[in-house]
Amino acid sequence: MTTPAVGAALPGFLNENLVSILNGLAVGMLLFTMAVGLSLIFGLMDVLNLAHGAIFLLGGYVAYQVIVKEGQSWLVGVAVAVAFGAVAGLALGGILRPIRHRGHLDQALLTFGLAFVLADLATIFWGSDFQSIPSPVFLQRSVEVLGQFYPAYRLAVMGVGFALAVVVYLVVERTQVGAVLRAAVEDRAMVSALGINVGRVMLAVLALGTALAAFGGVIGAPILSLSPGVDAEVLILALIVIVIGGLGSIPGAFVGAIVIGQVQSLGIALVPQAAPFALFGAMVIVLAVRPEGLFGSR
Amino acid sequence: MDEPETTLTRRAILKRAGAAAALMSVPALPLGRLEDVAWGAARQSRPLRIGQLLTLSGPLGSVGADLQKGFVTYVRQNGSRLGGRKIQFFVEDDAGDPRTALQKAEKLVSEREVDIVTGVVPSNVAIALRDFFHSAKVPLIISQAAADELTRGESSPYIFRAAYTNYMIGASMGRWFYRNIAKDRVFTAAPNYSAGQEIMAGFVDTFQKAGGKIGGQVFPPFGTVTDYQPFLSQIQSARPSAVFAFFPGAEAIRFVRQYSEFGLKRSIPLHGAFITDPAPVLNAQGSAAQGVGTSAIWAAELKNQRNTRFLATYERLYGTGEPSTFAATGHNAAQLLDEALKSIQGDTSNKARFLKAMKNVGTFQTPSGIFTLDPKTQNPIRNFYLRQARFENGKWQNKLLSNLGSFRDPGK
Amino acid sequence: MRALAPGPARPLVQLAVVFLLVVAPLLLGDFRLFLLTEILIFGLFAASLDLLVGYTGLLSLGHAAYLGVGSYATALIAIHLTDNVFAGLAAGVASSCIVAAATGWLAVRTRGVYFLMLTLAFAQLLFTLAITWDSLTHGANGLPTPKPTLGPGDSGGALDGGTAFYYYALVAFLFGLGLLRAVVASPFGRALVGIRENESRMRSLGYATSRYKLAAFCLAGAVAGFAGSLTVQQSSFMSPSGVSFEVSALALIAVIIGGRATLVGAVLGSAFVFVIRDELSSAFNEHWRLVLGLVFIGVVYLLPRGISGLSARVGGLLTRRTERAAGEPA
Amino acid sequence: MIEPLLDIHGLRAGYRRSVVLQRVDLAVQEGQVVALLGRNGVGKTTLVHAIMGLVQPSAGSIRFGGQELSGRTPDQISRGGIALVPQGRRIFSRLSVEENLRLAHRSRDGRHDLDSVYELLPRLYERRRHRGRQLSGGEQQMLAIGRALLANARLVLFDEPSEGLAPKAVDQIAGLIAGLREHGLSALLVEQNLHVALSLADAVTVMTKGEIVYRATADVFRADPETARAFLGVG
Amino acid sequence: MTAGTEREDPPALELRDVTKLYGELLVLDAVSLSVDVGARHALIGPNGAGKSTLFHVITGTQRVTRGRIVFAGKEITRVQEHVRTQLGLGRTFQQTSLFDGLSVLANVELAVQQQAGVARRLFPSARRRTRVSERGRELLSLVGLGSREAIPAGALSHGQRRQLDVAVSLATEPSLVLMDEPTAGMSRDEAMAFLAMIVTLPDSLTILMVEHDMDVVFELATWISVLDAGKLIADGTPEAIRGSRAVQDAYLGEGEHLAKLFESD
Repeated sequence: MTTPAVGAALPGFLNENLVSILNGLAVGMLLFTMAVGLSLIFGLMDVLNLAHGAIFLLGGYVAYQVIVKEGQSWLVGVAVAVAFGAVAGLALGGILRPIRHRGHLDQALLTFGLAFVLADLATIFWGSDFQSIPSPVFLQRSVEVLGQFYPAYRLAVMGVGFALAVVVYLVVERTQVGAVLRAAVEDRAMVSALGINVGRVMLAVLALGTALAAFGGVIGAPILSLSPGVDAEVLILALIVIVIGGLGSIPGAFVGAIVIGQVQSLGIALVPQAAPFALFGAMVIVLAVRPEGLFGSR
Repeated sequence: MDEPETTLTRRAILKRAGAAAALMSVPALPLGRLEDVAWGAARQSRPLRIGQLLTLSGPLGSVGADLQKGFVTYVRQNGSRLGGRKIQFFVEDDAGDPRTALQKAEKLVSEREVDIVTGVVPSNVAIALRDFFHSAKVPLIISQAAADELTRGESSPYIFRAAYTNYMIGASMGRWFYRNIAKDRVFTAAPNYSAGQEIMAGFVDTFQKAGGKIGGQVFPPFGTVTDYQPFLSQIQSARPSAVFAFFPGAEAIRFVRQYSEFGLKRSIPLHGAFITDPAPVLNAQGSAAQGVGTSAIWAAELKNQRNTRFLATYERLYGTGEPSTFAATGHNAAQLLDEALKSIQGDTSNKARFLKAMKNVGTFQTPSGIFTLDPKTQNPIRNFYLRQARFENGKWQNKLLSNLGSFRDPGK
Repeated sequence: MRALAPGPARPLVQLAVVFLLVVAPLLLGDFRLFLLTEILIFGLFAASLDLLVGYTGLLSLGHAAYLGVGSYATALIAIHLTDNVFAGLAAGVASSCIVAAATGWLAVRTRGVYFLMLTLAFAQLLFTLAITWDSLTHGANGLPTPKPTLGPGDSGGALDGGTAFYYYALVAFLFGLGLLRAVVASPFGRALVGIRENESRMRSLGYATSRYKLAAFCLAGAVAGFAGSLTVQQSSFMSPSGVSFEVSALALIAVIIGGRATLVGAVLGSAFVFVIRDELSSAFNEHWRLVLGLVFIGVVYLLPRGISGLSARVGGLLTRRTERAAGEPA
Repeated sequence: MIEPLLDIHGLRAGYRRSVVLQRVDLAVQEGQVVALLGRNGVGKTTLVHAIMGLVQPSAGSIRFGGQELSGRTPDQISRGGIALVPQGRRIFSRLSVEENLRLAHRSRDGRHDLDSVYELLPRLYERRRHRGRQLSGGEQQMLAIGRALLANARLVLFDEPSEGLAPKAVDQIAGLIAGLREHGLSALLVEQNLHVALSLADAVTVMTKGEIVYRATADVFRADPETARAFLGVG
Repeated sequence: MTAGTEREDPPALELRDVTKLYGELLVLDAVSLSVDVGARHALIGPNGAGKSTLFHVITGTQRVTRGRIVFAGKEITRVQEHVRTQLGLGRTFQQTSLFDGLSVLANVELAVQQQAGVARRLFPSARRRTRVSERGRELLSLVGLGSREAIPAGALSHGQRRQLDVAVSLATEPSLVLMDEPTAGMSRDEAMAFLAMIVTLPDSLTILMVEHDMDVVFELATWISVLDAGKLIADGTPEAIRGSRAVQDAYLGEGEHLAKLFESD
């Protein structure tokens, strides 16, 4: 039912803003790697992990150490950083354990303190200068997309992000492990009564979530650069993503990440001065209209 | 310009800070060994108390460290004295925050009772401190922060500059840009805060005076942009002949890299102020910075006797790598103070006389060339140099290309 | 019971503390006095956060927003209208109260984690606004402001010099803290504690709990704005860093370390934070955050009631043991 | 007499401050179905939860197959050989029928596997792709029972299996349990519906206010309607 | 259909065709009943009969799908929960809902101050405050907790918590108190002590309780309504209910089956 005028305007808009839209997707996918773990951990354990941003940053630094300082390949860097993230998650689980019974605000406070400590530890090891990881050599070029140049690395991030979203979705929706996870979100005691060690499931999800955050730190490093403060920046963005998408929902994290990615990119392109407000405005509107988020259930 | 960053790793800074602390924490430690101790006692018994208000932590931490290293290098070259007087350092970290800086300034002045304060990295810190030093009547030698207004409407008889103003940085590139890069349809890009606007105003001023025409300007928000793609798209669709840009630190890394990644570098030449400076920024940019020209008040390759000595002493004291331009302005600040003190035999007991000596210190040779303090603005008149980012001897460097000439701030 | 029980022998201790504060200028150098003034002002700010976090059970991560609004309002009044301290205070309190009402209206409808995120988001928004609204806030460069004056108009009785300002700040601090104490001891304050303990029951008792929470939010915002006014009047300067996340975070840390729902704990916690930051910063290099973070974690783990709950805890352990032994037959 | 499969002695348990079970003694022999009767709120579900480890007893012992259960976690107890068909079914509403079943299928070498359960409950096979929340009450109860079967447990705890079901579904579920009984089911059956309970149980236990007040074989109880009225009816 | 229609006073509470649907599920099916002023009215029925839902729609935590609720002559069908409390509709909770961190007295005072209209005051007079405390103590001694006012509510035994819950409810000066399974989880002794306490409450107070313990119901109730599968199946004096075949069936299973069950022996 599009009128000719609209039909003509749409490709024009797309043409002008293609790069912005692509970029919004790349940024969104980066945010997704952060947000999905944050959201899953909250859904399963009722823990808002405010140290998630610090783990993102540390993941990036670890990969920087491996790739830039030690001269190893990207693959090794990613592997070490992801392993680091997983171990950090296990450690976090151990640290949270003694205060599990105290309710989620005390747990949020503890992770808040951890974020403070981790961020400072990062400056001890890697300084307060910004560090950056060069993108893999074969991605250090621009690709022509519909007549416009676009960095190959960002396309790769986008691809990896989408692939990750699909994998996470499939694992959670289609596998036995995912079924355990979904069941545990719904009724932890009943899962336990079926003979499944729920404590171990929660640890695994923590480790997975933090490993994803660390992975996000690695693939984000060539785009964002690593420096103190990046941790809080991404954490706040990821929080907004999951508030918009709905706490505990994977499709929610995905859609929220895309929305925030576009606000960050297309928003700046169209209304540069209002972009920061659009970010928070989106969140405030969602909370006012649908307090449980777009995909939240409560 | 005020927010660039450096190469140093945290560990290196800690190590150096340790060394510097050893140097500074013991009051009146004879910095230059025994011979100086015996000689200096004559003139004034009390050592000169120098407060250093620096940004030593946070993203600008390495700038403060470099300023201080340059300052200490001069002091060591000069027999651990300034104006013949023994000196005592009191260092405070303002973390780049104006409010912290005010508190630390209060501490230096009222608790440490310093005679003079040097340092100050970010412009906003300098602006915040202006009234404090003006009403406390304590001389301040700004060795980095470049906000124009401190030389113009907000000038103070107590505030001197050893570096430059933002205007001068931009202005130094205008004529060269017109002659060598492009004459019209030139685009500018800088963050939307005072340093960005002032540098661009300087550039536009001299560029237009030379006959150039500006095609457009973008000012992305400062400090909140992680991705310059929307602005790059805007520049690209305007099809300019060349771009003159200024971004500090992390923003410079992102801007220059994205400029290359989004394919602008293939067709639109990029030059500017500080966008490939200092070394860590350039290292992070790598090939994206290839060929980018920037102006600076100093370059390691400058062939003069003072520079040779500066480099040698710096190497002896700190070992690794060559100094940054911030080390050079730190060095300038120490020399400026030394020259003024010499003219009054190191006697600061009469403040009016000391201020007058500072104001009229005149012209002297520095590692960065001829340096004149303009008595009208208490701001230097000095040379700027064009440098270009290149890969040489296995590393990325800003190589000296030419002398851009001497520049001054017009003042009020 | 932590919220409602006044300890025994308190008046004597209080009197001694007030006496020490009054004679402090005789004992301290200029800079120490300056620091003490800062601690009092920040302590008042942290105490206002305690009204939300400790008493009402609302964990706010963005309280700096209201401090910042008060600061900017005071700075702008001082620059454009009058140097008078009271005009500045009035502007700070009024504007922060209005902003708190506007943001609180939405915030108190949410709970727990959502509340935390909303307050954080509002504060980030104001921080961004402070940086980008150049014509009003002078952006990152900040606003230098004239010294406040006590008299009418711009001339009379400048509050210059550390001691004069210290006494002014001390009076303001005691007034602010006294107000907060009266509030938490009042039926209204008890209702807030009731909401913290069991909001749904409060509703069933006939309390319109959202309205109480909003009132608490506005009150906390107004006192924060009051502290913001004092901050600007002391430093004669305001910049976006005064609205930054770190300010909110430090206040929260002060409240938790000092002990929730005590008000005085928030002030003690502030003193602790400042001592770590300013005095130990040389000893730990610039890694005072690490030290502070570790202390904070330790407190969350081991001392849910903070420093000020420490002595009570030691005493409480003994009495609780005996009580349990008596109360439970088993 | 050999040691009972489940042997509970002097059990005391509750939630937070309320003690729901005062002092409970109860035994289930191998191959026996014991019905636990009582009005609402007397602590039947708490007893089931205590056996399953979902509530920690404060005193007394629960022995199962010669092993002490108190102090163990629900997953350990489940793996030890007790399965629960909980009150309100508690099937996972967002999981498909098949996922619900697979989740419960822990021991691979037991009598029941997915195929045998589908054979026993063809309705579940028809609906295997549906989400739990799309099932009718009766189907949900079948699923809950199917889940318990897949645990290949030695003892099944049924908590109000007929509650909230249409009469036809009640008959189906009762028929299902009766069929299992033929194959040697050992079970503790908490049931409000006296008819269902008596048609399935070998022995009857009645609970009031956290205590067992009556114990008899099903036959003896059936012969004594006055007792039934006194403990369970109105008045 | 209810006894209340014959009286002249307006009933304390009246439900007219109250219906509640959860999606497709009919939980309450046109329930109409009235509670007389001063009655000790018990609501009983087997599990899943809809008692809790009925309770929730009366207190206002849930909304009815259809029908009307009239309280003391005023329609409250769409009135918010806290307003119902202000109108005089008190309640106690099945899971006792107290302020565990506060003292026993403070628990009651929170309710008293709201009722006395001083809750919003920042600076009430000393006289007002004393009056609040006095009234609080009065209520505590009424429910038999006079000696425990200073200890935290969290340290009370289960039965005492129930007593405190009643005191808190009474502090709202209700004309009608809804009690949700007040003796659930109590030991026999605790239940009897609780019963003795209820008996001492003033006659002007109307009580509507959901209760499973038939001993308690028949000891206390002046009127009983029986709910089964969302429908009101019986409504009458304890004697009438005790003899009702329908009620027996509801509790023990369908009559036909039951008869067979016991006849077969």
